Amino acid sequence: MDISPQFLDTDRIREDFPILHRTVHGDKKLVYLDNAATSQSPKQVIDAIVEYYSLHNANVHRGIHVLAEEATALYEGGRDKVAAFINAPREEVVFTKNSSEALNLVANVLGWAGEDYGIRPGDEIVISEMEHHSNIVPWQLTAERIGAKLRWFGITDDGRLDLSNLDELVNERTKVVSLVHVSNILGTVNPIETIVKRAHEVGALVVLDASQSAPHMPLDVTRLGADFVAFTGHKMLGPTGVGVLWGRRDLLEELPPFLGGGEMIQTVTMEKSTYAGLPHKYEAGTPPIAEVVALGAAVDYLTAVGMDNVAAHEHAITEYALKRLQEVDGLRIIGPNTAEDRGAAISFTMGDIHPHDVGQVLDEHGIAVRVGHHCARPVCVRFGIPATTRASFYLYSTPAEVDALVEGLDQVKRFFGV
Amino acid sequence: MDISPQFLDTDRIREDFPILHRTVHGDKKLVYLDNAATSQSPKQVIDAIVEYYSLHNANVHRGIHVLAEEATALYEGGRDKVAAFINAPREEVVFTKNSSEALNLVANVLGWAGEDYGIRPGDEIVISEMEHHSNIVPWQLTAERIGAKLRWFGITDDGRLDLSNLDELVNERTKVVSLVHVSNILGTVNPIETIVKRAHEVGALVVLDASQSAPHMPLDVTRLGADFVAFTGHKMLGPTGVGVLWGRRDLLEELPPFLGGGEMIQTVTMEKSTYAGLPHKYEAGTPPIAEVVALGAAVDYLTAVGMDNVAAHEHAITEYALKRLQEVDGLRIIGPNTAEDRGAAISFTMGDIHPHDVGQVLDEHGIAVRVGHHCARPVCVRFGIPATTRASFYLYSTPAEVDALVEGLDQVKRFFGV
Amino acid sequence: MQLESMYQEIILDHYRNPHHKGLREPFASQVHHVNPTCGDEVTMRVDLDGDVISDISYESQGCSISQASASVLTDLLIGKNVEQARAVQETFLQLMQSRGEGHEFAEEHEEVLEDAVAFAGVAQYPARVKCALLSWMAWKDATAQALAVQDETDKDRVKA
Amino acid sequence: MQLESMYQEIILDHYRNPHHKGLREPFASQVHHVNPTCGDEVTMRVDLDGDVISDISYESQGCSISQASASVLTDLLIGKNVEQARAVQETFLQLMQSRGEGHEFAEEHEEVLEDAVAFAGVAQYPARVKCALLSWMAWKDATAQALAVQDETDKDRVKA
Ligand SMILES: Cc1ncc(COP(=O)(O)O)c(C=O)c1O
Ligand SMILES: Cc1ncc(COP(=O)(O)O)c(C=O)c1O
Repeated sequence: MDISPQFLDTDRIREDFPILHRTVHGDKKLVYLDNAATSQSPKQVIDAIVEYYSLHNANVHRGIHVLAEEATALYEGGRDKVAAFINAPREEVVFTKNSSEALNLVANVLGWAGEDYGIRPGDEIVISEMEHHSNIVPWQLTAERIGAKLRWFGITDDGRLDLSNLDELVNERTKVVSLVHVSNILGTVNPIETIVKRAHEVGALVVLDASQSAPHMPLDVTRLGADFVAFTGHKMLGPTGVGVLWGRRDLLEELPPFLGGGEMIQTVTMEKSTYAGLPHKYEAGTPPIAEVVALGAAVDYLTAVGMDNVAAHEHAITEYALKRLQEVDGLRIIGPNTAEDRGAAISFTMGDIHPHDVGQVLDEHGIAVRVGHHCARPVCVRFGIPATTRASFYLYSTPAEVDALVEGLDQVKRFFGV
Repeated sequence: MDISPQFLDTDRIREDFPILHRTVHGDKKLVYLDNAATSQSPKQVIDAIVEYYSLHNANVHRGIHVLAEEATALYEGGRDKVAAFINAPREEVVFTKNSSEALNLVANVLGWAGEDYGIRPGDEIVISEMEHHSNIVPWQLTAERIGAKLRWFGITDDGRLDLSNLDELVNERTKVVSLVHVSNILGTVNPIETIVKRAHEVGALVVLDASQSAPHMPLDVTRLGADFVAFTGHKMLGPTGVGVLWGRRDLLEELPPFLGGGEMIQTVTMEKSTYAGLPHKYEAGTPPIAEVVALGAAVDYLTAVGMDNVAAHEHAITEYALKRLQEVDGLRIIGPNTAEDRGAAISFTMGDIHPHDVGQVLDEHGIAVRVGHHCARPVCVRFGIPATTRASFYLYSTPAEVDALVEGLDQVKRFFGV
Repeated sequence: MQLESMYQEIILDHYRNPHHKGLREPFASQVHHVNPTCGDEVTMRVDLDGDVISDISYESQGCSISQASASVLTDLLIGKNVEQARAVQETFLQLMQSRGEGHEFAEEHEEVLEDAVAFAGVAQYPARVKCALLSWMAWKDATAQALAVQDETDKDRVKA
Repeated sequence: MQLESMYQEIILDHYRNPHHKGLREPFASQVHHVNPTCGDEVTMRVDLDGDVISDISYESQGCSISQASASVLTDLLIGKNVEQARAVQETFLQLMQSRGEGHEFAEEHEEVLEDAVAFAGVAQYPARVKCALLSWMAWKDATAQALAVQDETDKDRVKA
């Protein structure tokens, strides 16, 4: 195959990632194609963690000693980096433990909110059939507690959001539309502009689950027009234990707090407390300090490569992978089968061979894919399949890894005698 | 001074802690006495993080490839270690992001619960005046949402829990008593047995904030008799971004879930979801994987030293520090002034010199203490002081560091001309 | 190659030609079990004749391991009395929890496990152990329910 | 020694002998500000005579930096008109945000800052910047409120 100019210099990039040099099952080279589940971290991120604990570790905000000042500067510096990464003011960047907490935060405070934004009995919440469980269950819980109604967009046969009933679905009773930006199972990139336009027309808020977009494409929350955006550190070269909620300042200011405790208060008396300004109002307790510092390093890494370049690389890989995979006999892509408006997660089935068995044989050859419903069971139900095998790529993925996957699938078929 | 036999071999221990070898403000040796805010990590913990990201990083539970199996084994292995550390079955150990989330979790699910345990309008919640804000604000929020009544134990002049009105305060209307085990500002160790006995007599649940006890003494949740226990990784040699909620199995099974999302479900349909078994029911989204692995390493470290030995060491240091500090003219201990039933956090005031100024001068000499209200403002109000200076010790603290503190305080007085 | 240790010929045979598959009447109890991590599902019916397991029928969706496991289960348990069957189930559970020692354990208990010894290799793959156990857990549950129903009926008979 | 760069003699003098301390009448507005990270508090009153700041009085609780800062503030702002005073406040804010460049900035703006140049060293200690700014933020707030009250009164007067 010939290397298209849009491919990144993966040889150089891969040198930064220690784990990509390990072997599995004896001497098999690791082919890591499970990036939609979690990404790997470059040594720059790991070093940031080591340096933090070895030199600067302290609790933040409340101390005047050197370590506390350094830790605070590093932590708030991480916030500055993330804010710049999504083109937001720093006060609008709230750190959570993961995307799931960010989405639960919004679902809860909208449930508790007063007049203006509060979800009331009979109000409607709109999600979609292609949401990750983390953008389904929080809304089910809120809807049930309040007596609001949960509704959802369907999916077309080619894995796109079914917008045919947009105007009926999103209506004057709709209080909030919470939607995945890029599906982690189908790979679909959703038309956010259209949704935002309609939602704001009827006065509904828009929450965007950007867990699969923030790591892979330039994300400008100011231009997107959504009201809240959630994403997670471990999918963007960063550590576990940290997520991000971006929210419009006026909303975050008006809405009630989520978790209560240290850091998020202004004054506490036994009778009553007042809350800190943004973003601290939404950060109760000791924050994920080392994690934010490391996420800052991850953002630096991505920015140095350039998010446009990351997106172009993944687009090229996706294009190549879709082409190669569709040459495999009996393989059916679940999701869009072209690379247009599509992320680099590709789900498929292999005739009657169960994804577990596909994944097991691939693993034996060093190829790490994910199998199952990918925390998006309604999509499997929608397509009448028990599960899928999913290969997902990132900035360090190579066309050679796509080739390895395709060869691996041949082995799968041979093994099960198909 | 002569070294009592109960002191640990701090020379050897300190070798494991990279940060204790750094200097500050030029060539001043770091004297880290801010352990109640956060502890430092030994290289064993830092190495566990590096190894995790460099060799085993993957998302847990859902994968069948090698990395996913390894990461899952490491993560669940961390749970086994923590469970053994507090003598609990592993299913009862839930990982949160910090103590604050653990306490908020309980306050929220008790607010949402049905008949048996649910807090109803008019019910009473009992806390104390010496709670950390993280054990005040969640209950204020829940009480306010539900229309329940928040009540509290007072503090005696010598910094002990005032139990004189125990039987009136904890009564048949009491649904839950949430209490700090060891105060982070006063150092007081509270008489949990007495409280548990009375609370269970009237059918109230007991929540224990063990943030300052789990790191410093043997903690056997089975013997303690409380219903929930919360603590936090970063105060026990572990990383930021992880906390622990232990809960009695029958309660965790019966109570509703807290955050919704991936990992915590059994089956999801668009209409309705069912929830996973324990402990996963309370762990929504990608958990703090590396953090739990590192916390496991921290627990290994503490166990190797022996929690009895840690407690004895700190008792000896506290005894020595209380003696030396009370020799300083104008110094007033806020909290018990003997080492009996007392943790190793010692708060004090220095005549009219504001704690900020005390802390600043100490910092200049390399001595890191915390100043302010230590997220326990009601205690400062109770004692009619704006703030305190707090020195807090851990297993690596030495009598020589106590001496350095006392000398530092002399410098403070000299500097402000007192 | 390690794969062959998991995918023994016996397993692949049962997978390709499952025994006793399909839901049949009569039955004393029916249960539906799901493996939440991967979405495998089984619907299982148990019928009793006194304390003898007269039939086990099932519909299932899942990987080769879970399919083959259900098939082997029916071969092993149909015709046994409840006590014997429970002993087999218990032994199979122990096999699955034996981790590195699967093959030794299987050898020791070959008489009880029969075809199920083929699952010794699966024990080394924690993520797949749940697949192998799905139908066994369903069977345990269904049998307990069938016995409870029988108890009720007996009581009614005594009362009548 | 670095400490002396923060605790200038001027600051310690103002701390030991604060100017204009205590709450006085009359006043056009009163505010209460708190520094949540350390618990420092200030209650501040502002009185206006037209657009001239005729009095600033205060009660406060806090460290030497916050105490001295309130004292210096009253020295600098009492007697100035609102516009001039705001310019001083703005310059002091910039000084506090100047980090490493505090001393250069203070030198450049010595005419405006007068005694407040002594705070140049504080700018290097982010945790203490809030202490120094507490009373200045309170003053800004109180003055805005006093002007709003004046506006209301003027309108009432016009209406009457
Ligand atoms: C007694 C007590 N409770 C709760 C907390 C809160 O812990 P975290 O900040 O890790 O949530 C702390 C520490 O800050 C504490 O000392
Ligand atoms: C689309 C989508 N939303 C939400 C999540 C949840 O992220 P986390 O597990 O970090 O909370 C994920 C990843 O698992 C995802 O892919």
